[in-house]
Amino acid sequence: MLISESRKTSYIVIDKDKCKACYYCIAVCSKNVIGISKNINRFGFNYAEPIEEKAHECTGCKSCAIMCPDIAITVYSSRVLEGDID
Amino acid sequence: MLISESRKTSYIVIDKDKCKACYYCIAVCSKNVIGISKNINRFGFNYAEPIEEKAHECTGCKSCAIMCPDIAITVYSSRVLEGDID
Amino acid sequence: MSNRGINDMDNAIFRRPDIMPDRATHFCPGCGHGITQRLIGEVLDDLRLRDKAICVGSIGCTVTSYLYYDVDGTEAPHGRAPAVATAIKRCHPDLHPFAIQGDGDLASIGMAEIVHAAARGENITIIFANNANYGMTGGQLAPTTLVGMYTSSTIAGRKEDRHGFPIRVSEMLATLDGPAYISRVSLHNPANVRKARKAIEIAFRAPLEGLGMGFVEVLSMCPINWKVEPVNAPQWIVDNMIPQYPLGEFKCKPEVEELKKAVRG
Amino acid sequence: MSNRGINDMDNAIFRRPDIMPDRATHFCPGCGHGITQRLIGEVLDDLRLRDKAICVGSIGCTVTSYLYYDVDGTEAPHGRAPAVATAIKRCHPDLHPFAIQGDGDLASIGMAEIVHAAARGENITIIFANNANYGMTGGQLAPTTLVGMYTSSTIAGRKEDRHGFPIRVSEMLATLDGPAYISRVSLHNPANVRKARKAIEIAFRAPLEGLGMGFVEVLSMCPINWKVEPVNAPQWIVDNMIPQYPLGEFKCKPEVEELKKAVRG
Amino acid sequence: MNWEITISGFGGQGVLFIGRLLMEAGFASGQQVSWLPYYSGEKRGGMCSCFVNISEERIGSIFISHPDIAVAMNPAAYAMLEPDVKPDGLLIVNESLVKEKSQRPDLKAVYVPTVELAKEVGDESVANIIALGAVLARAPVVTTSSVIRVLNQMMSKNKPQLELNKAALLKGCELS
Amino acid sequence: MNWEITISGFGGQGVLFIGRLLMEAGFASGQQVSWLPYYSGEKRGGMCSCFVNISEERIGSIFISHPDIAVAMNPAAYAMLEPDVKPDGLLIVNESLVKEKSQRPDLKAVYVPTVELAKEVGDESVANIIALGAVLARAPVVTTSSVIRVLNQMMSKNKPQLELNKAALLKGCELS
Amino acid sequence: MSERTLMGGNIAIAEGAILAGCGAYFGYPITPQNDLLEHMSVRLPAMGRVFLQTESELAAINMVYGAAATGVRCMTSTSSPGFSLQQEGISYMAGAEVPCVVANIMRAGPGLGNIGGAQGDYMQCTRGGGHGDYYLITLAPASVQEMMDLTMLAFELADKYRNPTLVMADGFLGQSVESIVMREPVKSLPPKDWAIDGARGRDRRLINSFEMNPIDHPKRIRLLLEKYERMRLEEVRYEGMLLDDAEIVIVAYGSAARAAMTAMNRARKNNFKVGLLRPITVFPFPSQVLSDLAEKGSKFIVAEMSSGQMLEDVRISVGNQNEIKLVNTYGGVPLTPDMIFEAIDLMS
Amino acid sequence: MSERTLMGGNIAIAEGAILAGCGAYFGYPITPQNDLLEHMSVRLPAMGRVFLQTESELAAINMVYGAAATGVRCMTSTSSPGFSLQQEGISYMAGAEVPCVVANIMRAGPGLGNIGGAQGDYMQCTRGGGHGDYYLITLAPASVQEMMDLTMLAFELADKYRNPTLVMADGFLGQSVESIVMREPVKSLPPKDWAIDGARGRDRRLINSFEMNPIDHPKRIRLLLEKYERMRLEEVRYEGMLLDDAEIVIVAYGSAARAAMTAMNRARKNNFKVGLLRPITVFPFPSQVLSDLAEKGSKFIVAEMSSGQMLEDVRISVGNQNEIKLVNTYGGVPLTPDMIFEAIDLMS
Ligand SMILES: Cc1ncc(C[n+]2csc(CCOP(=O)(O)OP(=O)(O)O)c2C)c(N)n1
Ligand SMILES: Cc1ncc(C[n+]2csc(CCOP(=O)(O)OP(=O)(O)O)c2C)c(N)n1
Ligand code: SF4
Ligand code: SF4
Ligand code: SF4
Ligand code: SF4
Ligand code: SF4
Ligand code: SF4
Ligand SMILES: [Mg+2]
Ligand SMILES: [Mg+2]
Repeated sequence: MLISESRKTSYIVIDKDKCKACYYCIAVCSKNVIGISKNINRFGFNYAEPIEEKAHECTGCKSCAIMCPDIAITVYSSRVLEGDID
Repeated sequence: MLISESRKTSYIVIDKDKCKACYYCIAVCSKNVIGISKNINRFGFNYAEPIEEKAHECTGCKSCAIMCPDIAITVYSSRVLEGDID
Repeated sequence: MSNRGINDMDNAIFRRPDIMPDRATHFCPGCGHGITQRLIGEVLDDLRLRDKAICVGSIGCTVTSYLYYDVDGTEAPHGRAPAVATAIKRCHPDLHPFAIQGDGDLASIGMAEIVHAAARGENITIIFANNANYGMTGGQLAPTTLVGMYTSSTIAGRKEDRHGFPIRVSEMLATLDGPAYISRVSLHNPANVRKARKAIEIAFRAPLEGLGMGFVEVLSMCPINWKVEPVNAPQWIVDNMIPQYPLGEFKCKPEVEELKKAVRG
Repeated sequence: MSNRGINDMDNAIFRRPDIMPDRATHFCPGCGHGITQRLIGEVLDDLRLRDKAICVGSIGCTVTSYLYYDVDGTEAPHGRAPAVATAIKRCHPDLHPFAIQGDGDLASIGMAEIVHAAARGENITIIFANNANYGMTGGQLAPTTLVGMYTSSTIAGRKEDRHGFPIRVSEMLATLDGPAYISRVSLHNPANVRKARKAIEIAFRAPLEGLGMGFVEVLSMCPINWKVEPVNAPQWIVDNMIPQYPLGEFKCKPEVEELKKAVRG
Repeated sequence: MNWEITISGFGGQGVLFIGRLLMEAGFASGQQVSWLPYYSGEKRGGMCSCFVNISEERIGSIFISHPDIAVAMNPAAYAMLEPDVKPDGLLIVNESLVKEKSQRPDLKAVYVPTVELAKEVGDESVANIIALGAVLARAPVVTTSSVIRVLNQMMSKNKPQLELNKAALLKGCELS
Repeated sequence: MNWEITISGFGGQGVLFIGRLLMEAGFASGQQVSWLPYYSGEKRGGMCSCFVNISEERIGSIFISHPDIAVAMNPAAYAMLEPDVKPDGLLIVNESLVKEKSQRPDLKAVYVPTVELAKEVGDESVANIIALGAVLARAPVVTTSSVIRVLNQMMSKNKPQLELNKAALLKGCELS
Repeated sequence: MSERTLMGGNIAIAEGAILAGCGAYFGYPITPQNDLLEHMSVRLPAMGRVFLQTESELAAINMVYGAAATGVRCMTSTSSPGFSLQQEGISYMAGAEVPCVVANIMRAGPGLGNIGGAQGDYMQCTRGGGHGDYYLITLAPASVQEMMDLTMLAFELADKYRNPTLVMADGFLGQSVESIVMREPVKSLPPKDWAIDGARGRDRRLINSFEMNPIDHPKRIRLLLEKYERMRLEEVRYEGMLLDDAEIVIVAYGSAARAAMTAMNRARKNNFKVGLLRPITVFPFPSQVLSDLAEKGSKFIVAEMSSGQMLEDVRISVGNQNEIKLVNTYGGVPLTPDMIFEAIDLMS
Repeated sequence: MSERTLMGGNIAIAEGAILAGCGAYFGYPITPQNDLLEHMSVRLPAMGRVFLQTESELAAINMVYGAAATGVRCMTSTSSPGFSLQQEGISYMAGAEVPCVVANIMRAGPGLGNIGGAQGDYMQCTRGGGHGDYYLITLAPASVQEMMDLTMLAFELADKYRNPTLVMADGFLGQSVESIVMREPVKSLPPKDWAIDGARGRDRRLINSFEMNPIDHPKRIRLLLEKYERMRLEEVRYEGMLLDDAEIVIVAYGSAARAAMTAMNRARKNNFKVGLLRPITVFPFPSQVLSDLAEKGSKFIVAEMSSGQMLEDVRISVGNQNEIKLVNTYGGVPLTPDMIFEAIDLMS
């Protein structure tokens, strides 16, 4: 196994059943990672969700989670191994 | 009638039945006009009273009255005519 | 010589204010409240307020303050004089309610009412008689009691850690935008009583002009509970109270500065 | 290429505080109280206060704040949380009572209790959630309502002459000797939420060290009663609240300055 | 006749509003009316009901335990109301959210996909009005036109809103 | 025997104190006792009374309307007490302040110039103790020595004060 | 004839007060009466009258004291916890003989309880409430119309007796909407030759509840007690329905009386001889009519949304010879016709 | 045998509390109970317990709430106007089931009234006092000894029922001095497995009076009501004197009962068959014993220092068959044996 470098990437998970659709997270994400779901949750809200195509741009800055009044967002940091594994 | 000059003199009257014997008046009179009576009033206090021999030294500064919590003191000012009246 | 020095005219240069009926007070010997009540009486006379003034008694040794003025009067529950006065003024802008509140009354149980009346800028006059204890109930700890001071509920003296710190009410209220005039005066000697008289007059004039609350904190003798001879009580103020409660103006709206010019003394 | 970029380790760098059970809040969308409650949860975690903390609910939208922490809790009558917390601390110096009080609760009906708990220097933590209105009862005028602001009881906007002036509580309490730490923070963006987090931690640490009350005023979104979309509520704070309620520290005892060094962020 | 009507759902589903419309229409028709909102559970996100009496005579209880007409806008409302509706009563069920079907043979139960129908007329916010239409279609409690007159008055300043509501009402009525 | 005693005067005349001495002495003698202060009028400068029961049995009323023994230290007290003393009762009148004389033939009224006598023993502040002495001399309510024992205890730290009080007590007793 | 209109119960209190010439309102928000306060915040200033949202219920009641002392008709409204806080102030007003109106829109207690309607403050309202010997006329509306009418009456009675007067309604009634007939505004308010409105050209006046002189104080109280006696004689109000042949009399007030009416009608359909006695004044309580009914041998059902507080008044009135049954709810739960009907069924 | 000593009534409450293990006192000065507070200010800190003079009676009662919630035995004391201010807090404590002791040393009301002793808060004390459905065991001492003993009992009962408990005495009794036998300190305090004293090694606990869930709230209240029912069954206390052959029964409590005793003794000397029923608990009221006496045909004299508040309880207990006469004073005037004797004389 050859690991050329390791890089930190991040992603978020939104608990849709806690989200109340204030969209603070969307407003503060400089990477536009988050969007509004077409679906509604059990409260009847169109909850926030990471936009699939953008998800990888998440920097793990935590801004969204910090602003979320409903503790709906968890931010993960992953160490991504770059290189070839055989 | 020849009036050579007119001079202001002053004196105080203490309502002995209002006096509660705090003696603030005595403390503040720079002319030592006021003393403690040997007699007691209806409250049972040895009330304050102008000392006869000193009464004329009153300057009408009003300090005693200003300090009296029981409004027992009235200060009078008299214009005294000096000169000979025939 | 016999006819020299005749008084041709006796003129009272200091006498009981007209508005104060000729009755003895119920205060203890040397109680500062008597002086404060008289000063207010002088202002009521000078500003000709007999028809307008409403004396709001408030619970403490000044509860029956209304007995000493020939004006309409009422009696607020303990601490609530600012609320009662507020309503009177709001309903009758032509009347002028005022209250003498003790430090227990105003700074303890009545803290919410005074802060809010001040914040609202009610056009009323509050004279805050600070004697650093609860006089009427026998000299217990007040919010204004000095650190180390004996009271009947702090017999070993007020201790910061157990009883907290004295509140400087004037400074506190001065952080609000509502009051027109806030000052602290003392009754410990004639010169200061004169200043107190002046402050009280401003505290009446300002709300009369619709500029907001007039508030004067009066450091006031309570010899009986301080356990000092009355004659030593004024010095007790100088030694103990003024260091904690500095005299001076804490708030004076610019319009009030103007008003001051009209005040004698 | 298929085996490139494998996550070998997923590490939550931001997650629900351990002390906060996994339940939804009852707050409206975008309510600042949710953020405040979470920040307190983080501090409770960091300072390991599960066994010591007592959450004193106080009447307002945060009344059931105790539902969101796995710590002992109680519920004070409207405005009285500082009194309830005082007694808990006095009887159990090893416990740590804290309360989130609304601006109606703390600055209106509870004014006397907060001033006195502060003046006594009680070793408790008070988080003052200022949203410039009475959220729970439907958005009426609060003592902190801004001049000109619409509320359900001032439909033409707050007017100084009729409704009085907003009270700057932090500035007012800062005139007292008792509190260890007083500061005002805002929740309008992540940077400020971070500052709020820090202030709240200090407000817990200071009384835990016996230095006196820790007090943080939090400018907090109430989109529903401000009649703005949640997403616009943070800016509403910037535009309307901060001018009247400047952010910053208003009191910090020297010993607290020391403590600060231990606080992360 | 004394119509007793209970409408329940989430706060936010417009439950109080359609009750109010019924009351206003009844009032305009010269009937005695009463309307009572009732919140169970947390104010926010909790259950919300309203009780409406429309009657020829002096109205007794303002609280209704056995409605002639019930409207269940969500599952909790259905669970609460279904057993209580009077025999031969009418139960309008918001089929968009409630998946159950009543087993009571003595009930006239009507299942209305309010959200979907509301979307059809243009906006899901008028799902409640759809349900109201369904009531009017089945029970002569007040006339549809009397409700429309109330809407006309209330929304005179907001034409699009008015049209949307009218459309929803008629859509609901059509379902018969 | 149940002794009912009322003592009245100005606040400041030591009325409560002599009541307390009586009670303490009665208590020390193994009797049932009660003592009740009563303020009429303004607290300051107003009237002050105290009611003392000294009894072999369980004591009923702590308030006394018809005393066996009354001490009137000032004119108002005299006016109040004189009509109420029990027939054959004892009324001690502070002659220094009260100029009236009782017309009741069924009373044992004793007029004591308390202030003057107090001055004789050294200080007018013990006028009340003179009056107490007068009580003890006329009524076997408690013994003089039991009162002296109480004084001894109370004033053990202030010898001159103690002596003054004892002297006054004996002076009062002498008057028989 | 006057126009009919739809109105909420709390609003009807506000409008009734306005019609009665209420010149000042002081209040603090509390559910379920916020709409009353909010309505006043718009209406009174528009009419040049005084509205003030106060810092607390304590401040509110004391402002009412101050305003009322000057002779202005004035009021506050609150709900149970707030009402508890006002007891000292109300006691002061009763002592000082200051007329005012206090509306207590009751919610479930004790403590914070919940915001459901309730009738759990009955004892507090009908026994004075605060410290000392005093009573307040307590009016218990059972419809939105009565919310208006009895509020207007409350102002009249307050002035007539120089005493605070209560309007006591449960939160359900406060929140309900019904149709009402609007009343005419009161044209002339009674003169108040005791009010402290500035001692212009007359002797000064005092409004207080304290007598330095301990002899005068009981005298003063005696006058108060005589006043309450007069209320007991002159101010009893109630509505009787189908009482003539009633074997069972339901006693109920407020929205419980509405449920009772439905239950009674249902019972009559089932040939039970049931009547309804609805106190409109709960102080003074209609004791005489109840004791007369008791004489005739009626059984009684007391229907209330409390643990059985009015029950005590019914017991005193009825004595211990007749059967009395309590049907009740508490904790914010409405009383239903079913529950009452069941009790009728069991008793018959 | 224990030592006898002289003690003031208020002091006996304080010392009784200390003996009962009262760990915290919170209070605000008010005549006639300042000596109680002042005594506590010295005694408690000396024992390492908590004393705090609070900013108001409101703060005091809420501090009691907080302290009691942590499981500490605690109390406040006040007098009538202060007691009125505490009703909201007491209601909260009853709702949250927090045990504590409140001593109300009653003075004359209404309003500021005067500082003379009175019994005018009877209704307020015995009917819960604040908003909502709750009751408080109310103990009415009639001697300094009982001031101590019943205060100790109050702490026991408060814990037993998790409910605030009142000691209700008139100001005369509070100020009086009598000889008493000192009691032994309570050795062990009951464990409190509900107290919020830090969730160390256990699930967290809540003390509140609010239920989000409207279904649970009535359940909770039902439990409370059952508790009050148990009190009514188990906690009635009274003293009967010479009741066996009594044709006239005086009902009186507190210092009025002391006057009644003197009157009774005088009456017996005059061969009137008079007895005394002295409620020691006024809630729960000794209704059964009164109704038993009523059965025997007694006449009743209710002697109290109020407008006739306990009279209502006597009426409920006795029914309307027996003669009941009220002898009373108010406004701070003590009730004298003469007045009661006169009533006996008239009634015989
Ligand atoms: C509600 C209430 N609580 C307490 C009291 C008792 N009380 C009367 S005056 C007073 C305090 C007096 O102190 P302060 O206000 O400083 O006035 P002072 O007598 O010193 O002038 C208190 C506690 C009361 N009358 N009412
Ligand atoms: C004694 C009392 N008065 C009034 C209320 C009603 N009430 C509940 S919360 C509240 C004010 C809420 O405003 P705030 O404290 O600012 O909290 P927010 O809801 O805005 O967070 C009021 C007045 C009450 N519960 N108790
Ligand atoms: S901030 Fe939280 S609650 Fe708001 S939209 Fe984003 S995830 Fe939802
Ligand atoms: S952590 Fe930062 S970058 Fe990632 S989604 Fe949240 S705000 Fe956007
Ligand atoms: S100041 Fe006044 S009260 Fe004091 S001693 Fe002098 S005259 Fe008497
Ligand atoms: S007026 Fe001045 S000089 Fe005259 S007695 Fe008074 S203090 Fe002395
Ligand atoms: S106690 Fe103090 S404040 Fe009260 S009258 Fe006496 S000296 Fe004045
Ligand atoms: S009303 Fe305001 S403060 Fe209350 S939960 Fe909603 S947003 Fe938050
Ligand atoms: Mg003072
Ligand atoms: Mg708020």
